[in-house]
Amino acid sequence: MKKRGCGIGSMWYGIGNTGLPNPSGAFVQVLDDCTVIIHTGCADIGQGSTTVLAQIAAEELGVNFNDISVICADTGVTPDAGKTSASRQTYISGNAVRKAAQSAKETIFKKGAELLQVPEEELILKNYQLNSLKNYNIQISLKEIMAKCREDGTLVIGHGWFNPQTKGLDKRGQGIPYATYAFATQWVEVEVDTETGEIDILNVVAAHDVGKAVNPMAVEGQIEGGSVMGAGYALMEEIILDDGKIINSSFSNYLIPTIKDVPCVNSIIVEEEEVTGPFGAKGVGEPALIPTATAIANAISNALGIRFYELPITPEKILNSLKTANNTNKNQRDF
Amino acid sequence: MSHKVIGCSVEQINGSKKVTGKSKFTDDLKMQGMLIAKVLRSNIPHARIKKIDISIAEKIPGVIAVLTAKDIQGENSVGIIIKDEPVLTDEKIRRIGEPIALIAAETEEQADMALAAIDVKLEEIQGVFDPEEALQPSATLVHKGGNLLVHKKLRRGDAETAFKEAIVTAESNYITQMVEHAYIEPEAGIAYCDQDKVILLVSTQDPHYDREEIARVLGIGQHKVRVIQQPTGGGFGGKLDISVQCHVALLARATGRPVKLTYTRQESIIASPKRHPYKIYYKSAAGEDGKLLGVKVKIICDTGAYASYGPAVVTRALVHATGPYSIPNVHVDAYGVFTNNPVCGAMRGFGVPQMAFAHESQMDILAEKLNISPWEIRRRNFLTPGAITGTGQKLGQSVGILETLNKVQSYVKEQGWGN
Amino acid sequence: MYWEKYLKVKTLHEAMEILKLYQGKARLIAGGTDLVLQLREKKKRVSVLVDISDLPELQYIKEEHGQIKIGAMTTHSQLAASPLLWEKVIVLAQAASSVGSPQIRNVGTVGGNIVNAQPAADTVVALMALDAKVVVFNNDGGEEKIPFSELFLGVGESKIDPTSQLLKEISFSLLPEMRSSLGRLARRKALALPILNIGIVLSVNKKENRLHEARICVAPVAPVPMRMKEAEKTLLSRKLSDELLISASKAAFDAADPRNSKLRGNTAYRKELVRVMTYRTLKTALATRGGVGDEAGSITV
Amino acid sequence: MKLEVLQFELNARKVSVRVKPDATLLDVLREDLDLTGAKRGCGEGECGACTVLIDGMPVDSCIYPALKAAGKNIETIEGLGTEDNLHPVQKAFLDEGAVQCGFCTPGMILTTTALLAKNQSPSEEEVKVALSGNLCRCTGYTKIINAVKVAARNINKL
Repeated sequence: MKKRGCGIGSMWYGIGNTGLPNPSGAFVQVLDDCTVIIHTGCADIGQGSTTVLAQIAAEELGVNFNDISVICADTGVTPDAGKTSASRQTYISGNAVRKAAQSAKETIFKKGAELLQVPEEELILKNYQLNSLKNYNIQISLKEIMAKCREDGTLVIGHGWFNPQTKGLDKRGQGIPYATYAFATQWVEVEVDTETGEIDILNVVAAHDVGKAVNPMAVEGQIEGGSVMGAGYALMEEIILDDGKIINSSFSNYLIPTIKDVPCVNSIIVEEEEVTGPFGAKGVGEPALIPTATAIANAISNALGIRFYELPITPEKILNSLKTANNTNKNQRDF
Repeated sequence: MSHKVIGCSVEQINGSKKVTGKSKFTDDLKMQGMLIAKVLRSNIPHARIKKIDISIAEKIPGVIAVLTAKDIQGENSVGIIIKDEPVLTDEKIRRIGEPIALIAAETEEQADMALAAIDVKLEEIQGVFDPEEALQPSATLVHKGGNLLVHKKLRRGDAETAFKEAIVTAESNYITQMVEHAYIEPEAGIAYCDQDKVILLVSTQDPHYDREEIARVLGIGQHKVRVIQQPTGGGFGGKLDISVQCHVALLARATGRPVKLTYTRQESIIASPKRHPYKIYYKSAAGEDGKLLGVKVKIICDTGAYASYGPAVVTRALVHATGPYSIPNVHVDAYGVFTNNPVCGAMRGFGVPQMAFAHESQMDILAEKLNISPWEIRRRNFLTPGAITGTGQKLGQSVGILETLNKVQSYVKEQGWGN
Repeated sequence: MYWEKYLKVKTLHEAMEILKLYQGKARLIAGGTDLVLQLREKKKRVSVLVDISDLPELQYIKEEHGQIKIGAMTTHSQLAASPLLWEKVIVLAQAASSVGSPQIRNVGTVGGNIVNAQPAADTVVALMALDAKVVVFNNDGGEEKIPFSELFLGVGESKIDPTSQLLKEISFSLLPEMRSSLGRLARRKALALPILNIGIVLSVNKKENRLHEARICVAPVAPVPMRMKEAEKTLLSRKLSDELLISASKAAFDAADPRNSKLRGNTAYRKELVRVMTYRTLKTALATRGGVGDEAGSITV
Repeated sequence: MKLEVLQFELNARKVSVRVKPDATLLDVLREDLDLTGAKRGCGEGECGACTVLIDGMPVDSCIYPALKAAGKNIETIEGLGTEDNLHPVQKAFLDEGAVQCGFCTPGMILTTTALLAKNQSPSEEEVKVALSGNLCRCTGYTKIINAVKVAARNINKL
């Protein structure tokens, strides 16, 4: 017989290291032709941080995304940006890049103010143009400013770094471990075959509060990939040990989900902007995985009326639990 | 505020290189005169090394270098938080996969032959494989300082009283398994020397950390080490620890030639850190209104043979034990324990997925006892802007947990899914 | 060095001559999807590989006088795409579609799968239930026919010696009113070895609502794929009914003796699966059509 | 050890290369021909990162003896499109965000082109069956399925 059930999992996740400093640095150079180079130590491992950091710099400088080039993760030329871990790169390195861009902008504004004879605070930089907020006719192109800078020997180079505001935990675990938190709720529907113990995931809905999605497609990619890794965690993945020896040390017996094992994931992006984040952003890499396994476990319990306390929930465990539950029911009837 | 490019789904920078196969991952690179490296690893979990004889291996044609611990000029240790893991061991083996010797040879076949020719004499020691057993006073010691890596506490309010006042309680034990990251690109690195500098091309999640460790192990300044991350085929936390970095750097310095080390899939699974398996003892107390009054939690994390990210994983588990809920009384103990199992380190979520399994199961159990829906019990307890967390932190305004639940519920309803 | 020479031959004759010449040091290779790994892991040793996979005379699926004949070098993809098999021998088409991945199916052959003799090989389980025979050429020029029931000796061990013999053809008879199906369970939905494989072939007598013939093959519950003789006998003993299927499944359960495995599950669980899957596969088989002389009309169970 | 001459057609060009008799096709592509688009993810035909097309069919080149490929027609990712002129499948993977780390991507894309050559508008189930031999750990497959559908539509428009 096949039984269906639904389950929810909610989670919170602190962005960055726990109550420890974890700074990130960046350099931003604006070149004579108004293109931009970012130097960041941030290692992109596929999640798309390079793209996101370029977006942040482009937005801050008001230049086209395609005019940005990113040099990353080379200790010979890039500043330390800490680890690509703890879902911290958008929030922490994003802030560092934004600050570096702001610092480059200061030089531009200073030069612009000098050339236009207006105070810096009166200027805005938009579409490669510096304008006075008070009188829109007072303007100068970024290109001209760059040329003037070149003439008098000024380089437009900014640096920035960011370290989230935290407070280490005391002996009772009290403190401010993280500057900000990501949140999520996922819902999963499963179908369980009560005779073979097989579990089918039918639907997944995953809503994540990421602060601000700098790149929604990349955020969805994280949510989808994380959910599937979470599904593997719930149902099939397990390093099996025999006195410290891994007995499934190949891809033929350590099984991760294939395309046939999971449904398409429905992701929902929630944006509760974080004031300390770059343009309101927090993070999503790890949160994407955290609630999935528990939502699946809750869905299985909902389907069968039996709770599972051990991961992964394999077909064998399902059948054993059903058998135990049946025996218990029989005993109850006997009395 | 309207943005020009923030909030836009621009295509991935370098994406066109990836779809055309032009992206050069580390193993795709070749250099003039490059040697192939292999690592001799232990295949028993706990032993004392009596003798390592490399004399035959060294003589195999094509073998350019065979290195053991005594060839390390700097410090023979690495570790993200605690420097407790030898780069090459010559004293004690604490896990299967422990590196003992390095080979650099002209070809892979020659390197394999040299591996087989190294003679290691061992004295086996009884291993300990269960973290709770490892905490017993009679347990074999994995490290001199004892098997307890770390014990962290979280105390807020008075959990005992909360349980006395509770209308419903739930008490359960949860077990989670050890998990592999399974990035599709196995670990790989190339090192070469450029005058007095060592340069690394490597698949990594943090080149700056790699630089620090390589410099310490080689006994040179950090300014003499340059680490360049190559396109990296996934990491998920598994490429935070040192894998090939120090090994290829040592061999490049010893041979003066470029050296490449790429793990096989088996080696990757055997040698790389894993997700910590947990045992969680979880008690929750709620009032008639369905509001959580307190939780009492004990967490035991098996960190395996070395600390790696263990202390951080334990602390994260501690802080996140409550889940995204306002709970006035919190009492959590989290232990990280050494065993002779594979090393556990960082993996996507840092100990929080394990805790979520426990706290979210608890919420459903309480909901059932209180006869309210799983949606409702969460709604009644969620953290809100300005709420105080278990660590006493006052949250800011960006707390979207309720919104995520509401959005999910309406989506499910719109689709007509579920029961 | 995993092997020293790799020879692709143009004719069957050439292949046999090479085997003769090397006297046990050469062996045949088909798709090589298993063999290459076994040689690399040094589970098998050989100096010369003789590749026969591209010989057109070993690639065919045809029906002749109520018999299906399959060339040994037919790939799993070719079997899985055969309209003839889907029409008449569903169990084999299903089995071929279940092997490994598309990449493996495009290269791996039915003959290779047989010689390699892995206990849960999908097509082998189906062919056992089809009571197939193989035609084998010996390097002395002789030819022999071996029934599947005698073919397997142990895990990875078949009667066919690829250093001196060439598996040419697999054949089996179509039964009147043939019904067949493959039951398969694995730890994930693709790219996974089965925890349990059941091949079922039935011949029904609609008029009397009973079975003329019943064959059930189950793997891996023993070192070689196992025919469930008691269960088959049970099925023939009475008119078809749900109770009969249940009794037969129980008989298969009793006969199965899988070992405890940390990867495939413990004995009790795997035995239980034999019961459930035998019953289910019987049901799905009865709902199919196939074989020869199949007429409209349903079987009531 | 004696090297053997291997001849085949590679990305529409005749190629002749001297190979070790026990080399795999993946070894030859990566080591001898410097085509590194096919990746070694597991070395045992389990992950599909080494997928190339042989006579139009996806094959795991890591367990395919090189000399077996004699006389055959091999296509690798390098033969598909260039960065300036992407093949519709490559473009769809990029546009739809179906690429994260990119390590499985060449294999995924080749398997997809083989599918679309046979089946111009595959159902979701057919896409899943076709790609079931290519593991991806980053994307969760959702965007890959979208990309295949988009590529199919775009190819049909050509």
